[in-house]
Amino acid sequence: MEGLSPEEWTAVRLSLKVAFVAMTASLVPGVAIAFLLERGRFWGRQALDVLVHLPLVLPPVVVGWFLLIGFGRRGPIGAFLDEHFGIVFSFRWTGAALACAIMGFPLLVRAIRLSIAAVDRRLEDAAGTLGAHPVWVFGVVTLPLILPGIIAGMVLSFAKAMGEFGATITFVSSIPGETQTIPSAIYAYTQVPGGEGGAMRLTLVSIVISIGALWLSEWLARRVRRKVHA
Amino acid sequence: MEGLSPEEWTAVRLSLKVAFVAMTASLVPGVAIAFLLERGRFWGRQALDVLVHLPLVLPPVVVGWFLLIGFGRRGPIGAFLDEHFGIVFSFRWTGAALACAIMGFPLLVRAIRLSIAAVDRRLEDAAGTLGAHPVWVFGVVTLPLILPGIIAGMVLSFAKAMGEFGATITFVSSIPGETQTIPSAIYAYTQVPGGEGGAMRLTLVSIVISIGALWLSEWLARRVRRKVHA
Amino acid sequence: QTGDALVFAAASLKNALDEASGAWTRDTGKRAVVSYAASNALAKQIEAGAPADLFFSADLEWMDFVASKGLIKPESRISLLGNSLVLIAPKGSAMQVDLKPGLDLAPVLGGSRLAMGHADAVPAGKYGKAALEHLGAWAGVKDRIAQTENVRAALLLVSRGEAPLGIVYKTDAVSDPNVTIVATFPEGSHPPIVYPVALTKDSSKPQAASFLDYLSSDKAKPFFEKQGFTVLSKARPGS
Amino acid sequence: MILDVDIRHRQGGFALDACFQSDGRLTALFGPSGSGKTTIVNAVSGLVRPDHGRIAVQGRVLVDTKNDIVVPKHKRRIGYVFQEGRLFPHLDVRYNLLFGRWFTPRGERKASFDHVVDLLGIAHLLDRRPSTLSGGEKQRVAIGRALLADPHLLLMDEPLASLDEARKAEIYPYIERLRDEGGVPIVLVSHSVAEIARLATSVVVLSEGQVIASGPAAEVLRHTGFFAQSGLTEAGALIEARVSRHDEAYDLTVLQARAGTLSVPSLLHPVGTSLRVCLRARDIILSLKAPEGMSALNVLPGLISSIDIGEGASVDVQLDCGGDPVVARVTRKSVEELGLRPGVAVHAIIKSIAFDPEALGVTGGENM
Amino acid sequence: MILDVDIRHRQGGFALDACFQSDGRLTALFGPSGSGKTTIVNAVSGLVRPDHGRIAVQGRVLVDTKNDIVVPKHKRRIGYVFQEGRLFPHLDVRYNLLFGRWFTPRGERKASFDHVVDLLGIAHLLDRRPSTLSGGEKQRVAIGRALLADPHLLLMDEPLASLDEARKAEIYPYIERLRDEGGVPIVLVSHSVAEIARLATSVVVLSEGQVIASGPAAEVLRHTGFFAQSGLTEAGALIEARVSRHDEAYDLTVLQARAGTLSVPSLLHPVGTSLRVCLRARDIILSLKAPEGMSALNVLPGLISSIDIGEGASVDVQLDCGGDPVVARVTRKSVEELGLRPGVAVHAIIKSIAFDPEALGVTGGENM
Ligand SMILES: Nc1ncnc2c1ncn2[C@@H]1O[C@H](COP(=O)(O)OP(=O)(O)OP(=O)(O)O)[C@@H](O)[C@H]1O
Ligand SMILES: Nc1ncnc2c1ncn2[C@@H]1O[C@H](COP(=O)(O)OP(=O)(O)OP(=O)(O)O)[C@@H](O)[C@H]1O
Ligand SMILES: [Mg+2]
Ligand SMILES: [Mg+2]
Repeated sequence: MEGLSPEEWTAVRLSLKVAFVAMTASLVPGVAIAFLLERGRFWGRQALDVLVHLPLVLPPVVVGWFLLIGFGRRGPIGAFLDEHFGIVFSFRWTGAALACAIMGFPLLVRAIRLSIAAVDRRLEDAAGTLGAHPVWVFGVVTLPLILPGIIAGMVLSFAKAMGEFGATITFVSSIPGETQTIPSAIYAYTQVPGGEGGAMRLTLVSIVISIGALWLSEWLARRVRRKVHA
Repeated sequence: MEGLSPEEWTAVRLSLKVAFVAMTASLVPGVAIAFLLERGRFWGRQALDVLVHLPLVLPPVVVGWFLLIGFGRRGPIGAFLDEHFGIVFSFRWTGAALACAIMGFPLLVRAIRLSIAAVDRRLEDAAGTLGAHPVWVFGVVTLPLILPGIIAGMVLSFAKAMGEFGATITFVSSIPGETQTIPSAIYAYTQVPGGEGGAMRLTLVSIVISIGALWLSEWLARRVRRKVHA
Repeated sequence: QTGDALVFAAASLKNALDEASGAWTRDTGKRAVVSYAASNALAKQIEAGAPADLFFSADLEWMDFVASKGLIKPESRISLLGNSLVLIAPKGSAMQVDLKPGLDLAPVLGGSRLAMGHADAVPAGKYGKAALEHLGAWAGVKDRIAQTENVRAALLLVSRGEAPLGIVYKTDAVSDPNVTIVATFPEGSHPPIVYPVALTKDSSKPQAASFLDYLSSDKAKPFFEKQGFTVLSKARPGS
Repeated sequence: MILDVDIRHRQGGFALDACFQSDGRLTALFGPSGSGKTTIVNAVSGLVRPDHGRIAVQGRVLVDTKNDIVVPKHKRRIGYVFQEGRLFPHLDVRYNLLFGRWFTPRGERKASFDHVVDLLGIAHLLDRRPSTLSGGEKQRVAIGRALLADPHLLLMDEPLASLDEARKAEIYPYIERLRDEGGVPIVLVSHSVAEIARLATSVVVLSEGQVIASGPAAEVLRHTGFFAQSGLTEAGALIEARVSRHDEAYDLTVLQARAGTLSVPSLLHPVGTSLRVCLRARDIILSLKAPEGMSALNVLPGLISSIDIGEGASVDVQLDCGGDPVVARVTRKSVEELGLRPGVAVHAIIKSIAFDPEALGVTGGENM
Repeated sequence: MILDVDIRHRQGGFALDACFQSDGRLTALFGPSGSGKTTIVNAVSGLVRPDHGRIAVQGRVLVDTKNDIVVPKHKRRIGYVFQEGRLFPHLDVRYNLLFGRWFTPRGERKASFDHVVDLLGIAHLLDRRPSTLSGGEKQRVAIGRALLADPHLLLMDEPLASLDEARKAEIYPYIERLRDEGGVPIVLVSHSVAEIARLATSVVVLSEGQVIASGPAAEVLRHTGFFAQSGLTEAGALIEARVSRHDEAYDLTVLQARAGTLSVPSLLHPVGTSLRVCLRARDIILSLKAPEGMSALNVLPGLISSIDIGEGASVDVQLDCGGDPVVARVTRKSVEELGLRPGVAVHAIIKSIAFDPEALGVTGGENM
């Protein structure tokens, strides 16, 4: 098997960037929404829960289609963001990151929710009696205790972003150097007779990256676990 | 919006069947592998971990393609299973269930792993001193304690199966009444002029089903949690 | 269902085939079950032993692929439908483009993108690339195209106003009220757009052959033409 | 009033209906398992929101359900030593100890880290994680954590139950100092009457969610009947005494009370220090004549003021020894044989050795 | 030999090096916090695998690192009452209690559910989840769970620390019966010398991971020095006595020991029952003459056999009272003033009231 072409390298670099940004950007909202869903008792909680799960339930193409309608240049949210903040998603790598973040969001949120549910609330109470405001309690007690869940959620989000294709290509199409991630490149290979070699090459790259990411996450998780349980 | 056509009903029923079977069938291996990955210290653990995550990392089409190569009638595993056990996946709804199960597997395993990591091992020790063999300890202590994670994993697996498209259509095509699930039907609608109505209709059905599934899971989780924490 | 003909057809044929097979069932009482997916996926599935009786591809390439593996009955192969390629813009666009050699689309696009199917993967994309190359415009827009997973997505991009121009089939363009056809690519600018259909090698069901006959008959013609396809083959005597 | 509690609360089948005031600087909550001690302490700390009622600490209203006042727990400045530790597993011992300090206004950080660590004997544990500590070590860290938050009220739920006597003996004087000098009022849940007798200035006795007795320690403890159900014989009189001299030859310290002089094993307190002395009813022998040739060094003459005949073999004889109330618990048989009755002059005999460290506490002078 | 432990184990900076044998039916582990008690108990139960050494229970080798024998914990049939409860949160109290029973061979299910539930006073809790229990209630359920597994050895790690005296007084006799009748040897970790004095037949004293004393309870306890570091005055002599009659008029029971007769608050044991009586050194007054006109009912004449002068004010005077060893703890001053020295005849005076239930335990007759 030959090495990667410069175009493929571009796709690999872009995929890494997109996956990393998608993962990072969804972290804070992910934790916040996980917290709301797990602990909150508010009107519309159920609706929020469904909304978070939708990207999982709907075919990716449909998600991409909704994104296009909502976040496209002419979409209500897209137009608003463009006008007021100069944020443009359509045909940009940021759009790919948005699509990946949204597709990975249910996975991230679930992992964090599970960890939040496992937190011993008596410890949070104890922190409260020691004078910690609930925000601090969250920061210095809850957050460190749910780190394993956050790490797991990040792994899932990153992995999903590495493999996401349907929503991304529908939303921002496949522009080499801008939105053509590894999956889009693989897709192109699978669409031509005899393209298996190229597809396999990129698939292997994906696998290698995921090995690296998993290894990193396990290492982090071990460190965290040692901190908590040793 | 009109009601669903008989064909669409067939797709809905099939999707439910496929998602349910995929979820149910992956439960036991999911728990076993989650346990191995979380607790085991064996050679090849890392490789198993990567393997479990692959369906997430790779574009669904590639997974479908691997399935076609491996589990197709002419594929090594497919041929073997057909010959010795009479199990046929290719172009059957069982194949759709297999594809969905595999695509949802990393999600299921992660959720269960997180729960296993949160189990207080001192309780398992206590059960051991009371005479329970490790297998029993797993059954009567660990398993009930990880139920929330199992439920979360099942939700994810089911939801993923409801939305899975790329791997399924690549592996078993989209044969009405046999392998045409809701997402494949939606896809077909999006490929022709005037199909938006049909696509929206089925999308709504998907959303309704996921609301039902989420509601059910929350109800179960509440019961379990009440059992454990009340 | 075992007696029913199983048709593997490109997804873009859904509307026409649904109507045609419905009419056929009404006429004859026999049934055809159609699995719609991308042509390449269907071709690979046939390679992997899919129980399909009929393969209706959206381009020649994948039919040739299947044929080269000896998986179809060559004598049954017909190039049934044709389509043409058009340049579209969002409705109300005042854009004027003359599709003749020496074309330069870059200034027309401004800072924006030309939407079309994936130039190496999607049939419409491949035809579009060939046409633009033929007109000498490819080099100028190569870096400005937004390649989509299928031609419908390219249509959607233009229809939503994300892209000011797009290249799609005429069949798609006419059906969408939000786009206008700016120009039609000349016939000779790209390889002929052909939808071939053939019986698979393993097909033994008489219904399959009769459905193929029906599709190539005059009776089926209106269903295809209604969707904007041109029916290429001479009508055969009805079944 | 330091502590003013009047709450009603339901928890499953358990109903708490507790009303008591205490102006003691150390209020002991005493009662059998499941009587609602932890529930009260939780309500004071803000972990449980009582269904109805009012809680005020040093005049500050923390809860008043009528007026919809519920001060959030992090604003109460209450140090809580939990019955089950609750150390933060992700922080090492040092940061567990310092946790409350982060949230204490700089000017109010009075407790000295080094001193508390020393006192609790946990200096060698500072870099360890809670999961590697033994049961008693965990409990000590939990005490330190609450102390170092410089609370305005300290709640201790059986803090010393898992500690050995030597460690307790080291911690008691510190708690006394906190109580007397630091101005930090303390609520102590304890099963040990000896502990209560030594430390408490007020006692609240609970039973099945109800307060069955409350008041100054000296008074509540004198009525050994409250503790009868506990099978205890630790109750007795609390009297005040002053260190009058140290007898270094015999390692004894001589105390002066109104009742007379008491020799006890030597104390480190300087001459003049006020002490509270617990004269346990079970340790006192009554004699009609002044004894001779006996090893017991302390003989307090007094008059019988009353005799409480209870059930069983024992009888509490209340004496007035020069103004100090003294209770002796003797058998009914002795009462009859010796002809004890109110007005009879007797001698109360107490061994010096009976005054173990648990029976002697320092007092601020007006703690009883 | 019931228990034969010889292990070395490292845990972080803590090194355990414990070697002791015990053929006592109830072996008490005593030592300050962090001295390694829980670690030993964990090693016996199989939760900790010692680095080196050997553990045998009633002749059955559970661990022998030299021969690579490590019996898995579920095969040891050891009932363990943990220091921290460890109830199963997903099971209600009833199923927590019955947990061990599922894994006990049918023929060996001897403990009666109703009886244990009654004894521990947890009948009203059976349908509750552990998270709704109070601290003491949890501990009682944990005790019940271990008992109902019908273990071959019972390990109890400070099981009674969070229980009130009344409850303890109810549980003590049961533990005694287990020890004497059930044939279930017990290892009890306790900080309370009173508890040990009442229950233990053998005592192992630990300090910083080392065994500093071990042997029959009567012997170890007589040397109050081991407990000096614990600031304790509960130690004393254990003697055997027999119920000789009940004096119903005064609610007293008269016991006959070799040392003489003892009147104690009435007991329910029938005449003839063997008892172990703890004569706490701190409760005994020595008198040169037989006392008169005094409320103390018990006077045991004896000869001073030796005098252990320790540090501080107190001195342990060892007596021989008709063959029973008795220890009195008095001040050095009294020793000098009364001219006490070996060979002198004295009277040991003890109040009846001093014999609270903790000081009196039933014995199988050869438990000391
Ligand atoms: N994982 C560990 N790492 C380092 N030290 C440990 C670890 N586990 C226990 N220790 C130390 O071992 C010593 C003995 O612990 P152990 O639990 O046996 O004490 P203990 O006698 O039961 O004390 P306590 O009465 O307080 O429960 C303690 O000093 C403890 O800090
Ligand atoms: N969630 C609950 N549901 C039902 N009953 C409860 C709940 N929480 C506590 N209780 C009951 O309330 C009573 C009082 O509990 P509390 O913890 O205050 O007792 P306590 O006096 O601290 O006892 P201990 O000395 O055993 O710790 C107990 O009988 C307990 O069973
Ligand atoms: Mg409590
Ligand atoms: Mg311990």
